Amino acid sequence: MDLMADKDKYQNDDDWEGQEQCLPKNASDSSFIVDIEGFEGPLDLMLALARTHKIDLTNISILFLAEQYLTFVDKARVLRLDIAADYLVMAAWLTYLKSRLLLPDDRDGEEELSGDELAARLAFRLKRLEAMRGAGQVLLEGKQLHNDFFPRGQPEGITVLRKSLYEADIYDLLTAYAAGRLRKVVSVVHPGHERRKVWSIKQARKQLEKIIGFDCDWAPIDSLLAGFLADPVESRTALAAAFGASLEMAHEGVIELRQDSPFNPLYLRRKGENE
Amino acid sequence: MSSITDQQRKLEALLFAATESLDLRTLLAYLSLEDDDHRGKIEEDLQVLQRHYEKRGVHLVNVAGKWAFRTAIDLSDLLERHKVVPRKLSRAALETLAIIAYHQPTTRAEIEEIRGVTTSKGTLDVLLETSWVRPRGRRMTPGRPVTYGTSEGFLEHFGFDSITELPGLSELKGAGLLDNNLPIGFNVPLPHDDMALQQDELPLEECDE
Amino acid sequence: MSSITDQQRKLEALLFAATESLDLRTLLAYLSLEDDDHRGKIEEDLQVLQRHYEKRGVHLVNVAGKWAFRTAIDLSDLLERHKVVPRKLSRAALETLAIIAYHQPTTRAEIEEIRGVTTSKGTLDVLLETSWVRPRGRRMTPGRPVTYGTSEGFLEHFGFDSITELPGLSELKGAGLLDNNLPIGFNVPLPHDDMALQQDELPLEECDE
Repeated sequence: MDLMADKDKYQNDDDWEGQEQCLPKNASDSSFIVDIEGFEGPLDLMLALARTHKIDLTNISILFLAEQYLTFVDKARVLRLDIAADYLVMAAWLTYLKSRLLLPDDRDGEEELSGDELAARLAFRLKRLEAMRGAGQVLLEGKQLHNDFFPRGQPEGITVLRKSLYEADIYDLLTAYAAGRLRKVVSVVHPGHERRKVWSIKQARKQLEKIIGFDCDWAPIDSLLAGFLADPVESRTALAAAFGASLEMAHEGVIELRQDSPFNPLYLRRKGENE
Repeated sequence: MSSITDQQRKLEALLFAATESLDLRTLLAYLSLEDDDHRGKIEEDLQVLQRHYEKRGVHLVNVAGKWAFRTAIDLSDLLERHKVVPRKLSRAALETLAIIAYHQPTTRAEIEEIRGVTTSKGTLDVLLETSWVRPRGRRMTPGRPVTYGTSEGFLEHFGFDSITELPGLSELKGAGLLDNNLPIGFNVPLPHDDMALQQDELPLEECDE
Repeated sequence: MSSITDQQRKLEALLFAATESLDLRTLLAYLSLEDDDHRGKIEEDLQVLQRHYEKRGVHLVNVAGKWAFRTAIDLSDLLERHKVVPRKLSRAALETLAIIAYHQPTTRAEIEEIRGVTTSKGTLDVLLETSWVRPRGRRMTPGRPVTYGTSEGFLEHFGFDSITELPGLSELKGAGLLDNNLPIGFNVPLPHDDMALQQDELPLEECDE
């Protein structure tokens, strides 16, 4: 199997020395420090390992890469306990992958992916990340504005002068006028300059008592009040108050009221002792 | 196409990217050329460039010994883009305009008395900006308040021949714009926008001493 | 000296004076020309100008469908002192930018899946701050994640006419590396930064209730 051949090949030139900035400088050195924090996640670590060991991601040398990863993480765990969980998750997954790759595939017809497919998927992810990393580098090295080419240093600029064009039509105008005026009229109460003359019931009774003679003859209320009804403003209040007062007086038994039928004149007379 | 030397290209790029006008000494320094030997050559190149650009939309100008690219002066109008933005008048402005139209000549205090609220300065400014409203003169009352009226522009915009065509009480009522339970004393005045000042108006300038 | 038409002078002046690159529609508006009738003529004039400037120290370039004058790239050394030293993007940010550019529209989860590591909020913020990256919309999947893409600023900064000019795009595509799944399917999506949302994208605001 190709994989094993690769593995042998890589084991031969197994040199950790001075390969990557973040990898241990010397595996045999006792001052060996695994700086796992220098890596941005398990994929990043794997890419670094692949570079260190010159693993060609296009070949299925994933098994070898997995072993390198597991070794690295193991060493790191010996020295440091605080390894981020995702490195450990990846380690567990790679152990599983290893077993799938090494054991004969006897899971025919199962839905699970085969070891080779899992390896291919991992290889793809690594290649994709590597490609994106390269793309970023290419972008960075490409021509950039303000660095390789420049815009004009003193652009005069094009100014946009905004002019407002107001819109309104005659309907708007009239509506506004009418609404404004009406609102004002409604909202403001004009107290009249002349105080309206209002008769109180008490006042009316006083008048009635004065007017109603002692002769005990029926007299229409209009004629009794004739002196006050000439003024249209005063007539209403006088009549209303007098009517009220007459009801009061009738209730007290001072006078009697008579009306032959609705809307006919109302007659009053003093209730005399002659009854 | 006129040919261009390498030096000229460099000058072009330098002057284009510069954030200020550049004098000869600065240009020479940017080109890493020792002073006086190249002075004459660079000056010549600048003149070649100046000639090249003189018929174009961009000119190479020399102001107070400093060189810079400038858009051609005759095209300066092009750099001012006029944009007309349609805007609606606010209700307050519309109401104020209507009051000015019907009650003109009228003062700010009168408008406020009719509207029942104080009129912000902005409202009158907006109306003056529409040029439908104009200050007419000053009322012959204490404080000499400015009187406002409508302009010819107002008549034009709203399509009236004369201000007397403004609908009166009965038309407003007919149009359903007025409540039928009108209070007594609600009337619509007869406006007039004669150019000539009214008897109780003074010219605007009168009080400006 | 090559002759120049009035229209070409105006275009020259506008593009020189503008603080940003201008598209055809804006140019037409500035020239007060109604759209489509003059479109072809203006395009022709722009090409005449482009040819005129191609040997000079300043070039007329068309980036992201917009026109602008820029100094010739080969003179970049001369303009050393104008160089704006960009805040260096972290490796994580650069990687994320590349993923967004090549895989757009893409979500944060997809970026994390490609990078194999969670993306800190800061990384995306830095990219949004450069204004090379913009939130586009929301993916029509559970959680309605925001989709990211590149902006016109990205094209302008890196001098691409369109996103399809991204370096190595076809190679990456051929290798299936732009597909988010295993390269079993052959339908490899091309990145696109169209303003219009994709079929599986919703407007950003949609979920903001």
